[in-house]
Amino acid sequence: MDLNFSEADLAFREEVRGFLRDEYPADIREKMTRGVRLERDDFVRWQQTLHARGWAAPNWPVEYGGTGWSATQKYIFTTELALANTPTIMPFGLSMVGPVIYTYGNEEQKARFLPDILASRAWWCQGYSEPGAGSDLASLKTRAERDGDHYVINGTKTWTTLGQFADWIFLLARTSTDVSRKQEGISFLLADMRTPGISIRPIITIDGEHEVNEVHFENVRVPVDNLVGEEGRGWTYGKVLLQHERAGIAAVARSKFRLETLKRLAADAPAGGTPLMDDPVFRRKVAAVEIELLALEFTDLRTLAAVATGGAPGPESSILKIKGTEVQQAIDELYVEAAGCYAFVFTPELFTSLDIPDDSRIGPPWAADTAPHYFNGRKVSIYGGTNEIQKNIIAKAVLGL
Amino acid sequence: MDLNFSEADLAFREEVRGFLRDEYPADIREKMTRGVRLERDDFVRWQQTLHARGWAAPNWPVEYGGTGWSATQKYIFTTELALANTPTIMPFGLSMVGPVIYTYGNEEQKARFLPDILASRAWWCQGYSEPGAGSDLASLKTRAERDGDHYVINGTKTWTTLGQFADWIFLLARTSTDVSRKQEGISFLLADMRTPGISIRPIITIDGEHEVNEVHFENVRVPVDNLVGEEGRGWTYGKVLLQHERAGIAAVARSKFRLETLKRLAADAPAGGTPLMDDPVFRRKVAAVEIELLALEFTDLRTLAAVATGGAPGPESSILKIKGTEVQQAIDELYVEAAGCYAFVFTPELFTSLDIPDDSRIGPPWAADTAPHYFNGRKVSIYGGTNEIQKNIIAKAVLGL
Amino acid sequence: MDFSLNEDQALLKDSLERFIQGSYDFDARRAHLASDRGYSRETYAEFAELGWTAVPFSETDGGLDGGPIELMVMMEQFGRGLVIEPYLASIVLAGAALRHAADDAAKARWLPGLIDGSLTGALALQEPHSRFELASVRTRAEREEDGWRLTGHKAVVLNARDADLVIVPARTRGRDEDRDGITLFALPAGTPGVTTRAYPTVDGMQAAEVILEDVALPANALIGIEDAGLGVLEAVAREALLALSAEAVGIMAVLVEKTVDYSKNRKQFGLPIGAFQALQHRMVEMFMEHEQTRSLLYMAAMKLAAGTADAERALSALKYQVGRAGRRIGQEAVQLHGGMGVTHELDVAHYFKRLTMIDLAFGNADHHLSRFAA
Amino acid sequence: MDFSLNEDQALLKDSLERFIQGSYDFDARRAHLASDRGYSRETYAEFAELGWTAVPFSETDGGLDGGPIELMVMMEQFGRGLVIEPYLASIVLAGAALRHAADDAAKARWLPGLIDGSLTGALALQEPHSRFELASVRTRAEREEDGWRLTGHKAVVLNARDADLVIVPARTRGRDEDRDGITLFALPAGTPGVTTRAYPTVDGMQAAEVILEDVALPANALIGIEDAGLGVLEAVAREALLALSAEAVGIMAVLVEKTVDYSKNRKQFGLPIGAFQALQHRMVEMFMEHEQTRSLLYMAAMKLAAGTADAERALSALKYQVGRAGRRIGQEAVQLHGGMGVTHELDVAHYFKRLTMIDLAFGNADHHLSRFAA
Repeated sequence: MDLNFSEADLAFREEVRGFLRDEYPADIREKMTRGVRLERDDFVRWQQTLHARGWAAPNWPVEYGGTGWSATQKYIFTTELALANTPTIMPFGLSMVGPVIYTYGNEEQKARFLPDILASRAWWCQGYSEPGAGSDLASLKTRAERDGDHYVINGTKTWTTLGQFADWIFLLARTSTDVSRKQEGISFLLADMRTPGISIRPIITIDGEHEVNEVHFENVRVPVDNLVGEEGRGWTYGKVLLQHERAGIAAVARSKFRLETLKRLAADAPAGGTPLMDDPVFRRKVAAVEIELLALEFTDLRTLAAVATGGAPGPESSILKIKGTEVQQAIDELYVEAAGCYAFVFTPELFTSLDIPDDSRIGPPWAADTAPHYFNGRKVSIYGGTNEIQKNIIAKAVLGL
Repeated sequence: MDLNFSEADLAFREEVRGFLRDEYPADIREKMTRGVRLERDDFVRWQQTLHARGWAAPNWPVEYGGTGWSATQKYIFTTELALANTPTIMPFGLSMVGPVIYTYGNEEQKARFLPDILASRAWWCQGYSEPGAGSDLASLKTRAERDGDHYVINGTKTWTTLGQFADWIFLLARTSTDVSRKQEGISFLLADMRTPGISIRPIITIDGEHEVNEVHFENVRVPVDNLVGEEGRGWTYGKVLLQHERAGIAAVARSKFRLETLKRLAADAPAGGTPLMDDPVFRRKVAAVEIELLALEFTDLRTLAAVATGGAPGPESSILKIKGTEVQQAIDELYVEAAGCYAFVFTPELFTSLDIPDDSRIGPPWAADTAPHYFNGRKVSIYGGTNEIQKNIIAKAVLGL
Repeated sequence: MDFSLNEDQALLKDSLERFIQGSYDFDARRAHLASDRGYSRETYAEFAELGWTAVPFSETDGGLDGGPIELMVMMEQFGRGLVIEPYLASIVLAGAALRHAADDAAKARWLPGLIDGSLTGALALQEPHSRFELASVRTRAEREEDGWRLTGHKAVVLNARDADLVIVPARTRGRDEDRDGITLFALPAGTPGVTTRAYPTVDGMQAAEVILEDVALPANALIGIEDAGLGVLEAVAREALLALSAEAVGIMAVLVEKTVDYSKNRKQFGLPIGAFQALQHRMVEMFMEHEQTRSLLYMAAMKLAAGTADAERALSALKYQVGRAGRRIGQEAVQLHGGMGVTHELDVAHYFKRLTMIDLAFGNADHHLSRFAA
Repeated sequence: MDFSLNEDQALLKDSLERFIQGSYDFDARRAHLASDRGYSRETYAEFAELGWTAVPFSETDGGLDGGPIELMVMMEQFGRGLVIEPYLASIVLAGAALRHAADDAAKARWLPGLIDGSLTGALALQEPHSRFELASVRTRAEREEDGWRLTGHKAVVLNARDADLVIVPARTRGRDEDRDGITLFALPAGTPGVTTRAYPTVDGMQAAEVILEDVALPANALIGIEDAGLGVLEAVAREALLALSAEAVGIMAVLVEKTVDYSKNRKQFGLPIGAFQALQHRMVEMFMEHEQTRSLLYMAAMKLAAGTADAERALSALKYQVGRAGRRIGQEAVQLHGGMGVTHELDVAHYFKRLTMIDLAFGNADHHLSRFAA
């Protein structure tokens, strides 16, 4: 048992840090620091910065543009990005549809789609959930009927994150109803968002933001060339995709960054005559979350070690989603608590541009987003399979109940 | 809305307090204060003291020896007994089999059994649970087969509290297997513990005490006169009996007494250079339990008020068992924590007689029983229908799920 | 020992229930919120017509002599309706400060308007640094020849933009955190030197920063006794704790009902989700937390009404429980509603937001547990 | 970054696993417990034969040079077996005090016996008032012409009755709670003036009050440096925290396994109780708590082994989690076993008891959370 990184890994970490120091765009960095909302272009520009260095897709096979890094290197990379407070990398292209295409797509599809995904030239979105279906994904109703060289798609997808930015959508649709299990007869299709018949309706989330959408398909004609893999096998591909984002699912490094930042802010936050961070009750609450996060970090590292030594992820990996989201939500709550009365302030319009000076805002600038962030953050224990579903999975798959 | 007791109720409270001051036997009181184990005779003597005043069975109808008190008076009585730290009144005769006999028994049975129960001349025990049956009482296997003027009983009962002291047992046994539901064909029988074929095996509980037993029936012949009510209707009677102990199920007054005592003891308990009760972390833990208990007290009072004004107990009454046991167990934990290193000491033999002086014990005398009491107290969320069963009941009966 | 409402209280409750159910549905609220003012002046006028704005004031002052029980009854219904009109700011806060401290002249000037709904008020309780400490007042009032001159910053003052009157505690003596030396002043709308930076709050209310720069006030702007304002603020805070807690209990009741109803109708994997035992038990926990909070609400209301010595402690117990149970009930309601629970479209999200923020008003759960334990 | 055991560690683990599974079942333990001594001297001798008592000592001292990782590996298995033999008292506590502080003469006198199992030791860490504060020492040692004279009361000293050697911290300078002025002394069995009041503990151990009245000790009874004993006690406490936590993790693992197994076999209402979703989710919580605790155990062990500056903080994180998770896992294991869970007959009750009491040893969860937060 040994806590240390190898010399090579330490050198790699320095390389990543140097890259972040030199290449992380200053304006995006400032937006992140000051809590200013990112535009579509900010995400794209950051991902293209990574791509320019060849680091856009660490998890991809080298032949398609992956980095060939070890599990430890991937871990270091993720950690350093989080500690530098870089923007989230949009998963829809790089982590979701990309792996499905290089695993199950044909050569023509790989050549057509992968380079644009890798270079963040195409923005993808996800068409999995349907209204009313919730965690029961297999009950999907969207149909894709074969008509000559096309599928004709009818149906509605929902919770489509940032669909308003998307060039392409990947979706699951039912191509056959003549099946014994509802998981069968589902196919994995790709559609250009400009195709006639696709319309998009914003869903405003609890924080007042336009983050997700409903996407309607009315007689949308998609070429059969856009079918990935075999017709009727989409459920299998879709499940693989959902599991692909294992690495980083615990969001340990991001939570560490947020917790350390909180401690710094609370040391300056007044609470009557003394700083909030000097209140022993608050300190103990922060400490309890920090310990849970430390435990999670080492649970994450144990999984990593198991994978790195060629083993399958141990049962502990099933914990990462549940505990990871619990910790994120606990940190969200601490921020709200630290903000005190200024957590009430709702002024998103003051966080839309770098040109709005901090002192035009109400209260400490970091405080204004704490409550909306907490409210919206309740989603993390709901999406990607609710934590209840995760517990069902552990009960069955790990405990054998 | 009004918090006050009426003048008459206040006078009644004074009467109860006067009785306790004058009549609560000094030696039993001292045993309770010093944590010395009570003997069978102590329980009997205390109940007979109550009986001498006519207060043995407040819940019984007046014609059988009840007090005719209002719900508020019963509440006051229970509260004052708890605050005076009197022994638990054994429920098996007075609260369990007594009500079944006066409700469903025939005149001969009433005349034969009720006076001895009322006067605590007969010690009863309970034959409900069976090995392996748990909360699923209706799955009972003990058979009672009719043979002339007798039932012949074969089977095993378990968790029979203080059965080693008992003169009589009441039990549920299957008198018919030709039934459509397993709740049918069960009868309610009474048996003299001296009947040949009854044997008793101690079950030692987690605290090392002999509190419960298994009772075996091997061809035990019980006269048919000992059948209460109709053959095959025992399940109904048994359920009534289980519900009879509503009043006081939350054990609010006892928990209040224990919590106040704890605060007093912790104010004297050293923790390094200062008393434990001055430790803000410990104080806050005590406070959190105290608030839960206050809430429970008022939930209890709301139920009482609903009954007193002629209504049925509202949905809030279902909470009493769950929250009551949670609070008891939380207080148990606080005692262990307060005892510190002396919670480790296991010397039950030093608590068997008043003649053993306190200073012959190890550590503060109150500390020695804290851990065994906590361990044993885990039972309260298990017996009388586990808290999980209680939640199932609330889900179905109250929430309609 | 009696938990029933008397006839007048029962009528009051009926009147609110009818209004909330009949005229204050989620769409109506949404429309009020989207209006310029952020609430409906017409609706608030109805509150006055129905007599609700008069309830806490004495008959002498033109009120209905209501006490803590009546306040509780009303606020629970406001919670059920998620009412955004400024009853709390105007009646429970500013009105109570005047009730407890103002002389006849000040009462005559302000109370009729507050009671008939033609005026609204606000109470500037917080400053940027004060957190939950009422005594933490840095706004200073200097005595001048013919009055006072105030300078300071009041934070997150509910209804401050719209209020005809803002009551401002300022320090007339001593140091920042001293209990002594706080004095209340009546600040009419439009007073020169006052900057009001208004904004909506995350839970649907309207608030503002109120910045005072050399604000001149006449001598009769002083409310109550010089240097002794803290006692008034504490009396107001007691009523506010009860009011907010009652509002929270109303919200909890709605969230439990809505979650149970939803779970009966929402199907997943071929079954209503209410059939899954793990979710059943969690809804039972929500139900119990709500009932336990309600019990403490009744206790605190009765103790405040009776003026018993332990009323303060009872209110801390209550507010602690409101914070703790509110957090749990709110989070569980959202979680059990799944994705819908985090959309702006569903009322549950808004109940959750308000319930969350109530914890941060007038001392959160931690603060009140420490007070109770002290 | 490596979580695997090296070859020697893996062999050590195998050796303990085999022994616990093969020779230390619940009935064997029960027999040891019922014996006069309260544990089996023969079994303890086997520990020595297998080399386990030698593990933490340096090769120079006749040991095997094991460190925190080896200690963790052993103690986890002792937890799984619920071992009552005095390894903790003799090797982890008394042995460590000698390792860290004793001079060659003292080592030569005591270590061979501790290592070959012919002697056992004890460390008198607590006093009646001291709670979790190692520095809270009131036992006094007065210097005499040719030695020392000790008076005081040591509380709940594990293995004190049976020990050939009790190491006693006493105050040679300063006031009761001072960090400075604590000195360690070696107290051989049979020293005049010592009264030992022995008793079993609720979790199956043997302990005693050790009362010293004018106990004369020779000059060479002093262990380590005069007045500087606290540093030694703190070093011992670090290892003890790791050892107890590893034992606790072993117990947690057993309780999770046993509860899951029981729930698969135990039928209620026609179904195995493990089929009920509410219970499934609770077992998942138990499982997760155990895994999270294990993660912190590995972290703390590696940091202690590496001697990093934050090892102390890591140990506090671990012990906090052990207390918190232990409480939950223990209570849930009992609850899910129903009535059987509270009987003396079932091993689960005994795992629960030991796990509960570990929280109270060397600082409970609250204590370590405060330390971590400090």
